[in-house]
Amino acid sequence: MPEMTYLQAISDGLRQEMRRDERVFVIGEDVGVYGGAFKVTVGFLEEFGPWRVIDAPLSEIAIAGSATGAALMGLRPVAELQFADFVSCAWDHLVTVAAKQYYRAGTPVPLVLRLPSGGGFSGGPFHSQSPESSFTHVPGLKVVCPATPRDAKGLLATAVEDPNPVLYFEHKHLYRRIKADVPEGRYTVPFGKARVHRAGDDVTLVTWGAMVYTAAEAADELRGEGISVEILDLRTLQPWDKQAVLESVAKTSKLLILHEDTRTSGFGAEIAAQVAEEAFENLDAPIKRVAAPDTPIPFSPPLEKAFIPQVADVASALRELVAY
Amino acid sequence: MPEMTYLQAISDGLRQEMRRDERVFVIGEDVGVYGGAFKVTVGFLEEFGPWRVIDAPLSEIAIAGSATGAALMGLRPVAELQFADFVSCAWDHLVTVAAKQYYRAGTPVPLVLRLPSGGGFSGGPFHSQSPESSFTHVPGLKVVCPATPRDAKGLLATAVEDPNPVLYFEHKHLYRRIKADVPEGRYTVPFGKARVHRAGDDVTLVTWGAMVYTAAEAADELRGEGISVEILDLRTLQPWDKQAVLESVAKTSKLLILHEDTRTSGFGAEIAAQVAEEAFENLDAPIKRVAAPDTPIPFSPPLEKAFIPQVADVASALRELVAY
Amino acid sequence: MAIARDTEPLGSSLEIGQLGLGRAELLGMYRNMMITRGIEERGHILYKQGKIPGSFYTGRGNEAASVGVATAMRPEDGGTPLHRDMGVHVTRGVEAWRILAQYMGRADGPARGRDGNVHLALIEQNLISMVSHLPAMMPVAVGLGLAFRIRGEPRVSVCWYGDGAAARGDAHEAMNFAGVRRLPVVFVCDNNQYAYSTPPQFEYACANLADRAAGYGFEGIVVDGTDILAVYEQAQRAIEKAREGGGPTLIECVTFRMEGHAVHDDAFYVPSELFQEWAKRDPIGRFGLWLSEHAQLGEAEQGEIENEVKALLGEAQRRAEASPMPDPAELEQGVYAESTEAPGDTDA
Amino acid sequence: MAIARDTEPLGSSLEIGQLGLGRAELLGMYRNMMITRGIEERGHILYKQGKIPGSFYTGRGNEAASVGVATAMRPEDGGTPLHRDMGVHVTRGVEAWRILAQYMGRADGPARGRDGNVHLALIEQNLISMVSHLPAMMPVAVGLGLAFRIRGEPRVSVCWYGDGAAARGDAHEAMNFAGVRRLPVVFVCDNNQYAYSTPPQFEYACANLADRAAGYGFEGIVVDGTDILAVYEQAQRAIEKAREGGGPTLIECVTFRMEGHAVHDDAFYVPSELFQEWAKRDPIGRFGLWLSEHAQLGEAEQGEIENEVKALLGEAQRRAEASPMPDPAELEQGVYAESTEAPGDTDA
Ligand SMILES: Cc1ncc(C[n+]2csc(CCOP(=O)(O)OP(=O)(O)O)c2C)c(N)n1
Ligand SMILES: Cc1ncc(C[n+]2csc(CCOP(=O)(O)OP(=O)(O)O)c2C)c(N)n1
Ligand SMILES: [Mg+2]
Ligand SMILES: [Mg+2]
Repeated sequence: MPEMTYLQAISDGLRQEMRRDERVFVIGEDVGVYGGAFKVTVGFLEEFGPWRVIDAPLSEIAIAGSATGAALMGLRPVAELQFADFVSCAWDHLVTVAAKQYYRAGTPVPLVLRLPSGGGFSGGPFHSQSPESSFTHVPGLKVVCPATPRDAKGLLATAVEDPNPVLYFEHKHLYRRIKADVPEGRYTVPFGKARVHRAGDDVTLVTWGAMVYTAAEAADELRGEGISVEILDLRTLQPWDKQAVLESVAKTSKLLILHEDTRTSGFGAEIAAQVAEEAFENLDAPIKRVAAPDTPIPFSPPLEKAFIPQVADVASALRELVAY
Repeated sequence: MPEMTYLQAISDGLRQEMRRDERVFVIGEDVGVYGGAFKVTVGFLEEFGPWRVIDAPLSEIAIAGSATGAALMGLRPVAELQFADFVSCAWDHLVTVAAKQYYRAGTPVPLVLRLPSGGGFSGGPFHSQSPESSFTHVPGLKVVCPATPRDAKGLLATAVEDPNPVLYFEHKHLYRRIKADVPEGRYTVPFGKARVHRAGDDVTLVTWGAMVYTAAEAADELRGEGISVEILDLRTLQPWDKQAVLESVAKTSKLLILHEDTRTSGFGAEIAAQVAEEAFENLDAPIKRVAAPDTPIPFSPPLEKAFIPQVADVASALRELVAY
Repeated sequence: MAIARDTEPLGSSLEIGQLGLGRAELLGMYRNMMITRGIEERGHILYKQGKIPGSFYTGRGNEAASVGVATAMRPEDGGTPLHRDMGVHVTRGVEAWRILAQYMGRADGPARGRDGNVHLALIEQNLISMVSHLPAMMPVAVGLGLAFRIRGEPRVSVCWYGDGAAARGDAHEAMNFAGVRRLPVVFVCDNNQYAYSTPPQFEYACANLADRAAGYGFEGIVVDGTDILAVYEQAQRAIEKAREGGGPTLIECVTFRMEGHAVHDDAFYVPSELFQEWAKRDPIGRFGLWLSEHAQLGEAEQGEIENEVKALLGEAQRRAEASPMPDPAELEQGVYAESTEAPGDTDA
Repeated sequence: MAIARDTEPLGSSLEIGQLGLGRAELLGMYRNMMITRGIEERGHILYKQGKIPGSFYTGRGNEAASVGVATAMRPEDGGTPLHRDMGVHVTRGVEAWRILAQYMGRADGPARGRDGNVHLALIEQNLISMVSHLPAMMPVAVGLGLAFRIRGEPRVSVCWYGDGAAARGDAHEAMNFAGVRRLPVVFVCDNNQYAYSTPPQFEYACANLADRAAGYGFEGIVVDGTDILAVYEQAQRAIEKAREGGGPTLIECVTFRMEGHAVHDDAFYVPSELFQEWAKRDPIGRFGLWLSEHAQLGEAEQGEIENEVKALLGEAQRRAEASPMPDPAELEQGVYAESTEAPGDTDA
């Protein structure tokens, strides 16, 4: 099994999908000659030609909207927005057309939207956001947030096969930082199944995306203190693996939810609400959330560091829970 | 004190603001000659002239965006979108520009966006939505959802005075159905203060908008069964009156959250998450939510009725809680 | 660079044959216009009888534009008709009873009661059901053309929008992208001169919306939208040009919205002279006259057609009213698709 | 209907006085162009030294366009400059050290470290700080013009955008609304012929972006954006026309992006001939030559200006580097405004 970065895994997975199924095409700004802002599609134009690797004008509505149209005609578009932040420009199309078309008209929209998200490199308020939570409130959309190279590739294959609009959030801060063994051939990772990133007994930590690694570092710290943390990586938020969370909470009786997005009405709230309702009798402590504060994500390093949940924040929340 | 419909109270409040402060102007589709799709601004064009009552082209981005620009130059725009559903078209402007401008640049954006929302009259998937929850996740925006004529007028005055972008959701199904005494003069109703719609001891029911009336009917039903329900009308979601909710829960030990918007990641989740964290020791039962199911809001009456939470749904959830 | 140009009115001397339309086709178009209007008139009555929930919209005055364009399309072509374009669905063969069932929120409407009024389209006909948000379907229509282009199919997408909707960003992004890639898309602007209560001078500041085509690198044409033969001629030319790789065209069909925006709107803001003036150009009346002058449509045959349409609509109403309401137990079904089967992939 | 027209190059025979610019103003413009470039060159160095977090953008090649337009504005005018328009801030008097502090994420940058690079503007100068989402500031700029119009003030809003951003819906809605209401807004399209890696033929299909003005009912002009006097002349004409109630103008400044999109981009996709060709038209070089030919700018004075600018930038860098990092304890402050005080309400 070759070792790949998270970015290479996405690129590899996408190339395999395009080789496997000629209905798959990519469209986005600078995806052709340039190979995409993050170089995920380097070499694609040469291999697949200009009508399967489409450099679009700076037009998020046209990109998402025409991808929907092509999907309705039986193609399998994988559209790239240059940064997940710009998905706000396609919000209306996604929630109004793509999300509701199947329910209203019975016509599936097999669309994948690739969204490089997340902060950690002073991208500032418009190149660092984690907008996944907002989409979990929109029935009809699926939301995917891989944390590992292996999942990145396997979830992309699942996304391409899925007959629904799938928002595929790839965390930019993992692109080149995270490397792991990835199967060479094609495989799929199912939606709605959490991954146990680390098993443990004392407290459950539910998270996704880049925060999986922050969680792991915090858990390392606590291991030294004799505390065993179970980390669940949700992998997909819509659908999400409630069962796995409830089972882990039944075991540990304590739950910490961690996300990089801002706190209020983030997807952590939904997890907390459901666990509070369904595991009421199992909880031995209040459900805690560690998330970014309710501000735009700032540019300057000291501010950004204070904004993004850090290992110390997670560790202290875990300690509080254990001590409760 | 004259009796006014909810709609008249909004219209009256808006007219008073325009008379009081000549920086206030309205802009929107068909707000001039036609008086707005719901006739809130009838007579305004005659009274205030075409540069304070601006009929805009069918351009939600231009409406919201130019309102922001005018606000930055010291005016007090009150922009109307014809239906709250169309706020999706202005989403990018609101979350990207209006919400973040003060934090980033220190320049306040005193903008009010009037958004006729809610279902109950077979408006179908695009004329019946309650999009307020989505905006509670966007730091920098305020979210207002009056339920009574008195609050509608007083919260509008507060919104116009507020130096931030305020999304003012007016529930269409209350427009002509709800009538009450409303003070003639100008008054303000503070943001972030819940209203006790009905005091009670056995269970706390937190809601807002048209659901206040559904809640009251359910509470009536339960009164016959000897159960006393405390209904809190949040009135504003951002900021929201957590203190009032925690105090009521401290008294009743049981909480039901009710909203017309869809369940997953709706604002009910945030309320549940916070109460679950902060009132853990006070809760004698799981927090329950009654909300619309995770589907688009359908057109046909039997489907729409099944979609919007009904008195019976609320009553049975309350009974379950009390019986727990 | 193409400049918008007005089309010549089709004089009586024009040979029918030049348009490739035989007498049967012409009468078929006439019949489709009558069915279209008939469905909407029935709808009006049903609405007043309280049988149609919500609001109700018609395309009165737009029958020549909608039927004319749809007649010029081939079955394998697709598109995104709007709320004034019932004639498109009728022409492409959606049965009248299903449309009435849709109005009434019944289970047999194409939207199965999940959506209402003209939010319907059959994917088998490569038509995509519109949303309310205008003109959010334009980028989708461009996507249809993109799919045809990617697969190298000789198919064309037709993209409808209104004079009011033309102000929104979606219109711009859609037309720009189609122009840049010379996609097989024909844009049809139903310019009925009002957007709800808003007249053209508050919607746009150019003389004709077709003028905008130049900014997207394709041709813009203004056509009298009450003259079905003129509409057909331009639509056919544009569609075939697109099919042959000639890229998009924007056809602006100038008509008049002969009723209020919707059933609750009495259009008090429209000068009554305008209604009077445009009533003289009623598209069905005009075409009927033309047919009597040039295609030997006599009173007897005219009466036959009318009776036939009436019968069809009576039967449609009966059948629609017999259609059940949707089952609330199915409310939560079908939010997500289970099958990956390719929809609309009708290429041979 | 206005048709986009090219402007005549300003021949050497043109009397400076005709433009209303004395020698001091001309040298001031030259100096502002040099400061602009100097700031961005310093930024580049600071970036390579690891002192600038995130990415780094410059407007090299756009100095004539940005300084030329800003010089034509009056202090009471406002607008929304973009990421290639540092010359606007310099011309309107933002101090160089604060710009460098902004680059470095320091507390004294106009965005106090909350935002970075060119996302800055001083409301005292009626400029609004840009967001990344392009061209989301266009409707805001139109709102400035709307406020001026509502209050009947003789002020003008200048709305910048790029050739790539022109494809987005916001551009359309903004220009359409401004055209319909004849608002005092001047649109300035910085056409540097690339949008990141995307060349014009994949961005738009008309000959010039200024052609689009016709579709909005106002005049479109193409100007050589490397000729500061040509830019100034057109900007001044358009701004004064807007001030007098003549409505919007679209000025397309044709330039060339002389570097990659940002510091990480080596622009391998740009044919090197293009860089060579456009290097000959360097706006600072051209204006320097013009000044030496027409305004007696000799080597000595030229050297003086250069030294002065260098000193200014050296001092600016020292001061910027002395500026503290923002205090993380303030992270959560200032999400909501507390005061209702009217910002930007500078009318007399
Ligand atoms: C984005 C959006 N904003 C507002 C509306 C409300 N609305 C429905 S139809 C209409 C007027 C549309 O005018 P036009 O495009 O000319 O179409 P017409 O109804 O005249 O055929 C408006 C404003 C809408 N449907 N979508
Ligand atoms: C809505 C949006 N989509 C994508 C981007 C990413 N992006 C940043 S600059 C740029 C190219 C902009 O081109 P142009 O408007 O010509 O301005 P230039 O950078 O050439 O001055 C792109 C695609 C963005 N900033 N905003
Ligand atoms: Mg119209
Ligand atoms: Mg450019």
